[in-house]
Amino acid sequence: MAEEFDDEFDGPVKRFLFVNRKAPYGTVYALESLEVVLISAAFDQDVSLVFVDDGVFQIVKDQDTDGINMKNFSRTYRALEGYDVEKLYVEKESLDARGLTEDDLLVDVEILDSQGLSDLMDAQDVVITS
Amino acid sequence: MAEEFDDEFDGPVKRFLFVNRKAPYGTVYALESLEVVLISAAFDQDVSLVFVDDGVFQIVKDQDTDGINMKNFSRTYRALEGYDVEKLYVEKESLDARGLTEDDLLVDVEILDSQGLSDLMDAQDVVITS
Amino acid sequence: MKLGILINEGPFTHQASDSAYQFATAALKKGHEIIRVFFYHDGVYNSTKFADPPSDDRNLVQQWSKMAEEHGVELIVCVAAAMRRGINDDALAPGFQISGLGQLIEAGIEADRLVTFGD
Amino acid sequence: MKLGILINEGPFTHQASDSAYQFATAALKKGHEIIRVFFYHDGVYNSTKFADPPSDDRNLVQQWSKMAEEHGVELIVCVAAAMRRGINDDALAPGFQISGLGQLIEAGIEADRLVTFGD
Amino acid sequence: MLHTVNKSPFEKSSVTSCLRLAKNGSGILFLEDAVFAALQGTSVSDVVAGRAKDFQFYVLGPDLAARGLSEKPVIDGVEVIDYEGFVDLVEEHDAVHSWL
Amino acid sequence: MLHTVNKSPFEKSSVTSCLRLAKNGSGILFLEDAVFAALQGTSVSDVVAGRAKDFQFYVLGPDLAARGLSEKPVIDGVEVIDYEGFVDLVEEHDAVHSWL
Repeated sequence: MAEEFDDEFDGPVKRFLFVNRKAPYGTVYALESLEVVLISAAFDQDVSLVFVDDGVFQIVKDQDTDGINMKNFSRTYRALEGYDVEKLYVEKESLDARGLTEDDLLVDVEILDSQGLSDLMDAQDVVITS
Repeated sequence: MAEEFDDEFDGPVKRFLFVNRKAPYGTVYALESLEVVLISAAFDQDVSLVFVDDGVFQIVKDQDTDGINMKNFSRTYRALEGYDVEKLYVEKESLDARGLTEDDLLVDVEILDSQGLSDLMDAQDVVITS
Repeated sequence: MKLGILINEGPFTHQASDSAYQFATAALKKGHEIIRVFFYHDGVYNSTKFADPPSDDRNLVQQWSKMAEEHGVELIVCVAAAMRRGINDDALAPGFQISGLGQLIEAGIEADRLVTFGD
Repeated sequence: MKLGILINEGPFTHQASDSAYQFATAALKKGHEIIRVFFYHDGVYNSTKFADPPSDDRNLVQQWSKMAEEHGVELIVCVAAAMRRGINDDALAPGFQISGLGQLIEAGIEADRLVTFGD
Repeated sequence: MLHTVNKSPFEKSSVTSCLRLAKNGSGILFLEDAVFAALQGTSVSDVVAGRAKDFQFYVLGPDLAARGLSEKPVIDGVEVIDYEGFVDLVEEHDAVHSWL
Repeated sequence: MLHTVNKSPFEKSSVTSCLRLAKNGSGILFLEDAVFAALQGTSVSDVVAGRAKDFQFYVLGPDLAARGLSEKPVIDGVEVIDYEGFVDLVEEHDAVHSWL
């Protein structure tokens, strides 16, 4: 396992990957996973998020949950940058299958094809899914 | 809604359909649904069970749960007859897709094609799924 | 119309209890009667008074309790499903009662429609 | 090898906690170290001492408690996920502790492998 | 019969099963994550659109809105309803079958 | 990377997603309801068999047995293992990705 040491932190820095494959609101996984991501920011690790399959719906613009009386947590994805969580990846094939484009998304992401995402995910040390 | 009255019971008799679409052990739904079916037998209603999609795995022979330390409840399906729950239907297309045949099943069932099952399910008064 | 409602999932992981609550609210508003809400499978977790969600989120347990109080809606928690999941009388929020699975079948018999919400 | 285990589902509805327990048992048997089992999402329901399953079924809460006692395995229940679901210190079975999500990230850092079991 | 489906057609097979086993003439309501099945331009749109003659499709508007999809075009023949409309559908049909 | 999948390929898309996104050369373990993906003669057998050159497939024997499928033939190239074998796989690979 690759372990590096940086200047400010004397523990190992690992590549943490959070895989988001589930739509928001239908289940709580998206919301609770985001809570883990926010906490991970405090540990100075190399954090990446990928949005694949229905996970891409988590970052669709203009979510309005008033009619279902649930908390709209989509703005929190915009706040990730302030936590230095800046590596967000989306699979192009997942967007295409759902009729979505980059313009539908509420945060800046890097869009990769399946092959590119596969390479990126394979290079991680710790993969957290939910 | 169709309501009939029979000789021994002065409440309405309704056609209750229990739809089993989930495999056993991976989730608890099959086990807990079977508990509802057993209770329903006490109410002298017209009870039918259908097994479609992964629900057909609930009644596959030779289940042996020793290796996963979970309760093997498959024998209970054989006991249904003793509770006068005798209308068990299986969709042929669901069996075919899973490489299963009637010989793989541990109880006597009536095998219907999708069209036949569709007609049967449409004629019910109360549909309970899980 | 007399409605029975079956809820198969707990108050957070799946939207089932939320959808059921919105449906029930709309039904009451339109003057229908809800003869029983039956909580089965993980649905029994909707009944615990110890649930303490963040203040900026909805509290489904309290919402159901309030509906029971204001509209006399019966909230029945399956005893078998509750026992194995650690829900007993000491945990019940106001308006919830623990009873047997027969109450679900009865709801199916007595209601004009039984509507199920689950995973 | 040092192992961390993440469990996302409760002890009945999904097989996740069963699979994790069988995996953990096999790992201990082979001489590996389990540095932490972290319970998140509905996984927090694994920790309640009030769970009372039928006598002919396994009792996962007790199994985890016993593993903690016999092998010193740390069982950490996420405080945020537990609060909203009504699990607090009064409910905890022996060996379980409530703590923060940071314990999950730490497990990811310190363990050689983190293995997740869920829905 | 009114059929309800609440799972994403991209993730689970319940939409497909409902379309296979619901009797022609039934109502089918997409709610929760199944609202994705009501949208035009997806990988499953043709499957749903191809059955618009056989079923009356409905989709729950509040669930579309929550997911940021209120402005996306729905498949021709799909009617957008709210929770009160859901209650009306339950009343109009003689029974409800939830595909869980 | 070791990938684990625990959901039925007939009900959920996680097997498909794993096959699309796992890097060639990875190990893929089917457990719980995903053991159905390891069987010959089903509607998904060809999909899995067609990737047997790209991945090393494993299936958890105790989960097959629980479901009454121990005697059913598994797809060529799929190795049946037990929980100790699962632990060995975790040790042999540098990380684990669970497709939930």
